[in-house]
Amino acid sequence: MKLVLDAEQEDLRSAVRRLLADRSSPATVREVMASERGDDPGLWKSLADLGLLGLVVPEDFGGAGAGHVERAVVLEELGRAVTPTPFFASAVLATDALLALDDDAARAELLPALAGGEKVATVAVAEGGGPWDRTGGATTATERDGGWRLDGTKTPVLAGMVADVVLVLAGTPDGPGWFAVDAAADGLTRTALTGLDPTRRFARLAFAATPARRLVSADPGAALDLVADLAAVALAAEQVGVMQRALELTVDYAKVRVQFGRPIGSYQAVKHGLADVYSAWEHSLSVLRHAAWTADHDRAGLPLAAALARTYIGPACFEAGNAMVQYHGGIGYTWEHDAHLYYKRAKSAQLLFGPPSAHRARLADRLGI
Amino acid sequence: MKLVLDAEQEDLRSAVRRLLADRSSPATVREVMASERGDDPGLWKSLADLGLLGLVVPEDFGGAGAGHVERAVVLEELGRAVTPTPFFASAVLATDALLALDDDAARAELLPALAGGEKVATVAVAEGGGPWDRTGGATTATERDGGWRLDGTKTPVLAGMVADVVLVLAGTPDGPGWFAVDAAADGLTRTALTGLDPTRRFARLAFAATPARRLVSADPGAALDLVADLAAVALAAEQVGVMQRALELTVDYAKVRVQFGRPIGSYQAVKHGLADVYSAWEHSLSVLRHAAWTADHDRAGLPLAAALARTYIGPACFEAGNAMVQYHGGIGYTWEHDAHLYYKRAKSAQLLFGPPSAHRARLADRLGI
Amino acid sequence: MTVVDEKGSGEYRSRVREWLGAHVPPPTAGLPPAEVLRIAKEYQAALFEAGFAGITWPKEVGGQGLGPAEQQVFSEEAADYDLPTYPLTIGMGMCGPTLVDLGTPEQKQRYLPKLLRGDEVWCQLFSEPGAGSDVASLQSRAERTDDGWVLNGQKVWTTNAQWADFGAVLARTDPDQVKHAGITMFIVDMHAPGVTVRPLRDMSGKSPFNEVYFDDVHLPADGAISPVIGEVGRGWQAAVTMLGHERVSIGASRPSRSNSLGFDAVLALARREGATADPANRERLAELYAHERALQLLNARMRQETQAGRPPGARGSVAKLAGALQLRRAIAVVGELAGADVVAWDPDDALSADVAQGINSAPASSIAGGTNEVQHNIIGERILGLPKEPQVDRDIPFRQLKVGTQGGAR
Amino acid sequence: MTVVDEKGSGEYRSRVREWLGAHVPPPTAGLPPAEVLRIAKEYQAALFEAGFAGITWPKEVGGQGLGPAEQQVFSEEAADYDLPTYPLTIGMGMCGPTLVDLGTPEQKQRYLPKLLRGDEVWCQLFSEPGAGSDVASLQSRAERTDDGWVLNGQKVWTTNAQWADFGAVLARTDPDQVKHAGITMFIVDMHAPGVTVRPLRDMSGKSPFNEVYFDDVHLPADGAISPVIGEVGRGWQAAVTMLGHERVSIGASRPSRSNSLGFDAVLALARREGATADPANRERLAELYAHERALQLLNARMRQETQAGRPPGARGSVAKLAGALQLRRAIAVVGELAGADVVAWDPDDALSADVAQGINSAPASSIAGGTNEVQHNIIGERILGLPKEPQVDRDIPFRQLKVGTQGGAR
Repeated sequence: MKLVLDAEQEDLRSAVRRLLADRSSPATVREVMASERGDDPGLWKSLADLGLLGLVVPEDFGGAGAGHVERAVVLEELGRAVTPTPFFASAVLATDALLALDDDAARAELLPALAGGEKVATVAVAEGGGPWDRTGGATTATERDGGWRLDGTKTPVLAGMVADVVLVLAGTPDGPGWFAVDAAADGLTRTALTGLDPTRRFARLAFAATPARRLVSADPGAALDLVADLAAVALAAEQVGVMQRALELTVDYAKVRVQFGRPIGSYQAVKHGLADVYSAWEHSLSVLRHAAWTADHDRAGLPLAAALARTYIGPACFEAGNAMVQYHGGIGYTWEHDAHLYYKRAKSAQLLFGPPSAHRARLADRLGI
Repeated sequence: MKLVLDAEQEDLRSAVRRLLADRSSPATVREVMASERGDDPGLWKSLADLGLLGLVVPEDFGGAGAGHVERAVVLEELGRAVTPTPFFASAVLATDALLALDDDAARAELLPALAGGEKVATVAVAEGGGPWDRTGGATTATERDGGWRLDGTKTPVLAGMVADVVLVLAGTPDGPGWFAVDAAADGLTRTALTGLDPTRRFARLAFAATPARRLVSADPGAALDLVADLAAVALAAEQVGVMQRALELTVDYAKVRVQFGRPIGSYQAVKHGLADVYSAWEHSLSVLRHAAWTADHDRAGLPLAAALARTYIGPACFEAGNAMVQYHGGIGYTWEHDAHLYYKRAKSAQLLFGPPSAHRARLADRLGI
Repeated sequence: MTVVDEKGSGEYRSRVREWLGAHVPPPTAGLPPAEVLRIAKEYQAALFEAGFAGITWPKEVGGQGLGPAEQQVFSEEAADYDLPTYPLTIGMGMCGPTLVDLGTPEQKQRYLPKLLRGDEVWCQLFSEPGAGSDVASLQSRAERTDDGWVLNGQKVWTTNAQWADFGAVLARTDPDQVKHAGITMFIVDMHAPGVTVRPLRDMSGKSPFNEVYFDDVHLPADGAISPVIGEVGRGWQAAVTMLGHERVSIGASRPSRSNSLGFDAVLALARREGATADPANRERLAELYAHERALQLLNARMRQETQAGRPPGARGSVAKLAGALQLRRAIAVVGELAGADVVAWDPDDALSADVAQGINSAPASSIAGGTNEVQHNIIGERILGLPKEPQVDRDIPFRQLKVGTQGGAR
Repeated sequence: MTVVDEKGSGEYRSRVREWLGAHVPPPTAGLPPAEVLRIAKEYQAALFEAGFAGITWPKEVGGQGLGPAEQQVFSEEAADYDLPTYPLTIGMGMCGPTLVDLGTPEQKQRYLPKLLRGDEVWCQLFSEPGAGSDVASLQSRAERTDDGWVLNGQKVWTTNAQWADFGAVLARTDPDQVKHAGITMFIVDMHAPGVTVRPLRDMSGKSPFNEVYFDDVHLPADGAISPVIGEVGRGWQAAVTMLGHERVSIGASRPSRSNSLGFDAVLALARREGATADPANRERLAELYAHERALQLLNARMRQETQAGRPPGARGSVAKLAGALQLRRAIAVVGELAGADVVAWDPDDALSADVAQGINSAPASSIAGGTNEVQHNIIGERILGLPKEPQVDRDIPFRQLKVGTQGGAR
């Protein structure tokens, strides 16, 4: 078990941090989140050029052949900068799904395009705010005229408005199945959702006899579990980055903001509150490193490690965002200050894959309780 | 709805506080809790003489004919002084049970003796650590030779070693029934339990064909519910007293204990922690006053108010006990200091009638959720 | 599950109930600001005519000269309504009562009747970018001229400034005094040249507050009516008076019916999400209810004590703090119930939108009107009598103090 | 659910594993004190003979002169055992390492080999009734005599004093200096005339600590071996060195297998109570596990970082604080699972007794070795670099300071 990064991984972090300092500054984030599209195609190209979109994709499919520890480093940095980007949808969810399924043709066709940034993909499993349903939910796939057609509604779908390809879990007569749908397909209606977090976009996707390509999968439910566990690790990385930056900025502010003749960070109320955030961050980082390591080296241990990451880090991250607003006081409550971006990102990340109770329940299952 | 005490009720409080200052000082508490019996017969007589044991007993049965608001005042004071006494078993549980049942003969026979302090009674319903079971649990009553016999085990039974009379809920062929058992009855084995709280004694009562007198009751289950709700109010009163004294003593100490050149109460960590205890006490007191008022004036509202009291006050009281130990530091962790008596009384009170989750569940039921 | 205190009857209550039933307009939320203001003024004028404006204010300034009991009755009856008086709350709750306490006869005569009738709207200008919890570190300054004062500086978090006719403003009049001295409270005409009001967008995306800039604003002192509230150099004492009225004002307010993080709303969300069968959710809902109800009972007890002659005093901070912490508790619960439904939702899903708005505006309760940290200090020091921390800025002339983020390393 | 870090193999590990398997005696808990001490000494002597005592200590004092990697291997292997070394832990973990750092050659030669072999037992005497978190406000005093020093004062919370041969004691040697100066650390012979050791009963009813009284105890300074550790007047610096070893010692310790509030024990309780089917209890257990496991992983990461050359430093406070808070969390969970079964229980119900003992001794973790409040300060100031509070007692001679509850109104 390795819980510390090596020099190469630290170099990767530095490279990504430099890129984001340049292309995802607070001012840019403001601009991008206010745009209609909600992400920055220029940054997307840069991420592709640095090989970051295909980090976990084997070299045969145009990827970097690196691991989840490395991808976690990238996600930490994207979280730090609260970058609005479809990275999580495309380079995490969709990429992991293609790798988890058994469809060599689809892999050969799609993975290079995803890794190269030519296409954006996403995964559509959720049908409402609860945890993912292994059966495909109320969305059904039927075979007609030698092809498959989908009917149903998936929501919320991450990056659903900008995705070129959507990987959908749907019920078939022989159990759940995975399908690839082209964003331009007939019978697909995409509706932009309103969101709590201005740096993260979602859509509702309604399928009405939408033509779809069935993807080969020996065990679609097991594939979903793997995608969910890897997503848990990836999201944990983003959250650790959010926490770390929220803490840094707040500590900096607490050192210079004077009230009643002293920097507010000298008061125990603030000092101890920030110490708690720091402690939670140190714990979260340890949990993340362990989860990412298991994703690369101990797949049997992954389900437990992933459930642990969701359970521990979700509330810890939100506390950091909440503390950032609180200890900035009035200024932290304004739209102009960045505190709210961390607060909202933290809350949306905590609830993205269903309520915290679902994660605790899964952890209990995996502990054999 | 009346949430403030009147002058007469305040006078009652003063009288009880004077009595306990005299008869239940910290030194006396130490002595009594180390004694074999675990309570002080002298104090018991004083409580009887002041009419406090029969406060809610109608005057016809030798009581004071006062109400639950008044009894709550007495229990607050007993809690403040962490007095070891069977008051709760006899003047609350058993007295309330006799009043809730419909057995005039038993009332006439027992209530004057309880109010006068000649006898100590208790109630035996629990069969383990969970919430009370309305069916009588695994204890059964069978009619034999014109009388009833009990078989089964009740534990923990408050004041079970010193009680002269035990009121037992047991299953009969026609549903749950209430029975009075003489402590000296054949086939009754009493075992002293070990306890978390040295100021509160319990016993396990094993019945083997123990002769018992069946008590008249139109609805034994409803009677149990009423006894439980009134017990919740009474326990809340005790807890409010525990909290208040724990807070007072800790605030006093925080004003005089100097570390790093300043009284520890000047540090925000201590000051804010004590502010939280104070806030919880103010809330708890309000909840208690409301619950006691409903016990006297709004029996339809009692189930909700009682469940609220159990839910809110249990953890609030324990936090006060915990804060008392914590802010006294090392000295608060010693046996010689009184902090641990408040800590332990708070914890035992919180769990006495089953786990907190059971109280929250009952509150949810009563809210119609 | 709506729980209200029992309501007695009585002639006064009947009159109030009848009048409210006949005169309260439909909720104004969502209407254009000018409409909101017009409706508020109309309602207040009618209230004044009916004899329900300024129930406890003296008769000579247009009030009713009645006691807390009548005020209590009115508040209880009004709790069933969403009153349209939002634009007038600062004037009615803070500026007006302070003028009653400290105003000269001329000031009272000039300002209070129009305030009570809703003819003129007031705002309160205390907070500054460098002076939040530590209001006394304010840097706005007023300098004497031949015919009055000239005011310069910046204020923030000014509720209702956008439609205010007058403001009560704190400014430093002597920087060579220690910080709490040398401050004076003034009445400023918000339509005077040099006053600029800019809406301030909060983190939830709304703009309920303003920034106000004063550039050489003339405060005339040559007429019969002085612009000074209280005395020159005693503005801090005037501010304490006004903040006392604020605390009472916040403490007495009930949770709004439309509070999307209140128990009723959370239970409705739970029902929509089909989440009430799970025992863990039932526990969470019970816990949420318990804290909300305990706070209601605390407020009810403090009202009863007030009527019995024991006003809440600093205990208003207990209620204020508990209300803020309750919102944090509710945020956790709604997340458990709704999961991603409060992360992203269909544009027509008003319930999710309301809950998300609640999540994104909840931090205000822990900051505005004194942060949770400040409330903790008040409880610890003023109620429990715990010693203050060492004061490092008490004895130094304001001119030499560092305030806000001045001189910070970054 | 027991989770341990992966263990590699290797020759050293095999040797350790084999030796431990052959030599660790059965648990000594419950045996008479004299037996516990005898077994500890026998085990330590055998450990010394086998070359596993003082793994990282220099060879010249009897240590093995190896690195943290070997120490880590030993700790990992030993984690499977309940070692009998409790009476020796203060000497091995704190006094010994401090003498390695600060001792004179004569002191090292005299004391360290016997300490390592278990021949002589040590204790540490810092805390006093008036000096808890604020150790430097200690009042015990040592005054020079012709042939050494004479020691007077009272110490509390002294672990292992009941079987100690020597103690490292802090005493004030110059009350005219400010509080952190004028303190000296001494070696005291615990068998010397004037030393009285009294067991101190804690709130759980056990007596793991002592009070120690010094009445005119002579500390001879006329031989070759000085009684002073470090320098006269620099006892505070010596104490900081020793407390650094303490923190490492606490931080490195794993949760005991027998911890009745650890996840394994709580789950066993849940199973006995039939409480694992309730979804709310399942959530509570998962939450408890998550925090325990996160702390284990943090400790594992800090060990890996130490091996990579980045020692934990003040981050030991993070682990110490988290461990204390975890016990509070566990107390809440066991209450939910067991209800009144941990309020009162049959005399033969060992599980309930253990859990209740856990509830009643948990507060120690939030107080001993630095309260939670002090740990928060350390994290805020030494890790995050937040400014200290105003220091009011830095520049005043100790003689003029008020400490503890001296001069308190009651």
